[in-house]
Amino acid sequence: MGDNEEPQDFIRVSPEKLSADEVSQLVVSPSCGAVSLFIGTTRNNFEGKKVVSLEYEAYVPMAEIELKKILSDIRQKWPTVKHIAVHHRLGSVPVTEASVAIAVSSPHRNDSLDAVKYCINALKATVPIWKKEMYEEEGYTWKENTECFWRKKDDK
Amino acid sequence: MGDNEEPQDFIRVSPEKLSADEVSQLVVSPSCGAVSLFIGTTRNNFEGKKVVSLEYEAYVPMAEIELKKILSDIRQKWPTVKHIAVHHRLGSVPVTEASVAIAVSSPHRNDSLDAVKYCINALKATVPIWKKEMYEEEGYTWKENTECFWRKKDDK
Amino acid sequence: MTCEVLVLYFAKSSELAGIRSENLTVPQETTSKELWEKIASLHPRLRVIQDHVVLAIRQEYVTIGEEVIKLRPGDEVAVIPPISGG
Amino acid sequence: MTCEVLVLYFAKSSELAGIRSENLTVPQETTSKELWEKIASLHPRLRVIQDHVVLAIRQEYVTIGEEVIKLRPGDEVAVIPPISGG
Repeated sequence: MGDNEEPQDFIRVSPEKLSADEVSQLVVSPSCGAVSLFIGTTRNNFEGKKVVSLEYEAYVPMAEIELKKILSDIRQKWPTVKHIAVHHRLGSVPVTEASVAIAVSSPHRNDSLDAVKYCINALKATVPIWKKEMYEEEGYTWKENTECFWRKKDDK
Repeated sequence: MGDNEEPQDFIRVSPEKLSADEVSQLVVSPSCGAVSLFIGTTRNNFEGKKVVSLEYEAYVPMAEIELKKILSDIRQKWPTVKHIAVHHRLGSVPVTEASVAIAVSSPHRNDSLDAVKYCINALKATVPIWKKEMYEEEGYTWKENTECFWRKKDDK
Repeated sequence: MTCEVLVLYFAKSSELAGIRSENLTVPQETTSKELWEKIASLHPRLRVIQDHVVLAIRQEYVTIGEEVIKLRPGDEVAVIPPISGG
Repeated sequence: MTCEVLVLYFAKSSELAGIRSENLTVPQETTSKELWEKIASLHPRLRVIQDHVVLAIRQEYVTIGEEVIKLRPGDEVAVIPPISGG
């Protein structure tokens, strides 16, 4: 069947620009009928303030370790998942450009669709990456994901 | 906010090759933080038989009408969804190439993730498109989606 | 009262009928079952999909049954075997 | 017994401390709370994130509390404010 391909994980946390085609091509497999993707992009507004970019930084080696744990969890939960690619961009990400691109292949679609959703939720909860939102007027805010368990509960 | 952009629908049912970047770029929006995608690709096997390609045909004008209905349903169910692109390829689609590419943008990720899943499920249930699976050995099979309500229940 | 409609065949129905389209003269008021019987009597090989086929009249699905259908000259009637897009 | 570890600061914790990394001499056996107190006493502005910060010891999360931590020379200790990747 040409299906002796080993499942592969592709993790990248770097300043490189992201591409839907690139992550999609990394995971596509002859034995799979489905590729599901999630692309996180910079929004132009937050609570009425105009946003011009997001600035990302990471604890890179630990971010890679935490991503590997998530990918390992995905393989436990969805054993039919074939390849997984997670690319996270660092540095300045202007409005409409991508900060994160996730692609997952699987023989049938529900596994990759569910795995992508799990992956982005877990990434937001556990991977040591930070962004500040840069406003048009002036100033910035360090963001805090609601999924992060040690953030103060009363913060936005 | 630059958010006076009208939501747009992009539907294409044609022999053109599909690209994740193309549908992603169609839907990306300054007011959205999320683009979710699903890409359906040709698998190399079915029940032990080697598949070399899928051959698609469509009742094109009706397929476009049925896709418009699905997109309208998505906008009812997920009012924050911004742009939606559904591209379906016709003719011969070799192994690992894409037959369908769906992209949805939304301010927050859950809406586009859920909308993409709904879209591919609905497409399989209602859009008049057909494929036959071409086998390496010889012969072919007209496929029938399990989601299609008028298929015989005892068929695969 | 009869009228001429355009009947379209797709995928397996096209293979079984041996054609992709034809003009047929049909009653202006009929049921989808009568319409199917007319089509199937012209192309008896279509009987093999009888229990899993629907029609589309003017590009709207109509299941085969007793529902009354009004047809006008030039209307499209499509024979729709189980779909498999995606 | 003490040892020298590398303390890393990120995002808001780096802004508050005014540095991105430094070497610190710390007890080889301590609790994460004592370790945090040592770091916060050197950089009092870090107190503003006291209730929503965790540490990472050798790139593994450790919440601030009474858990005993064993440190070795050269270990990485990171001050991790709430994350916001994605």
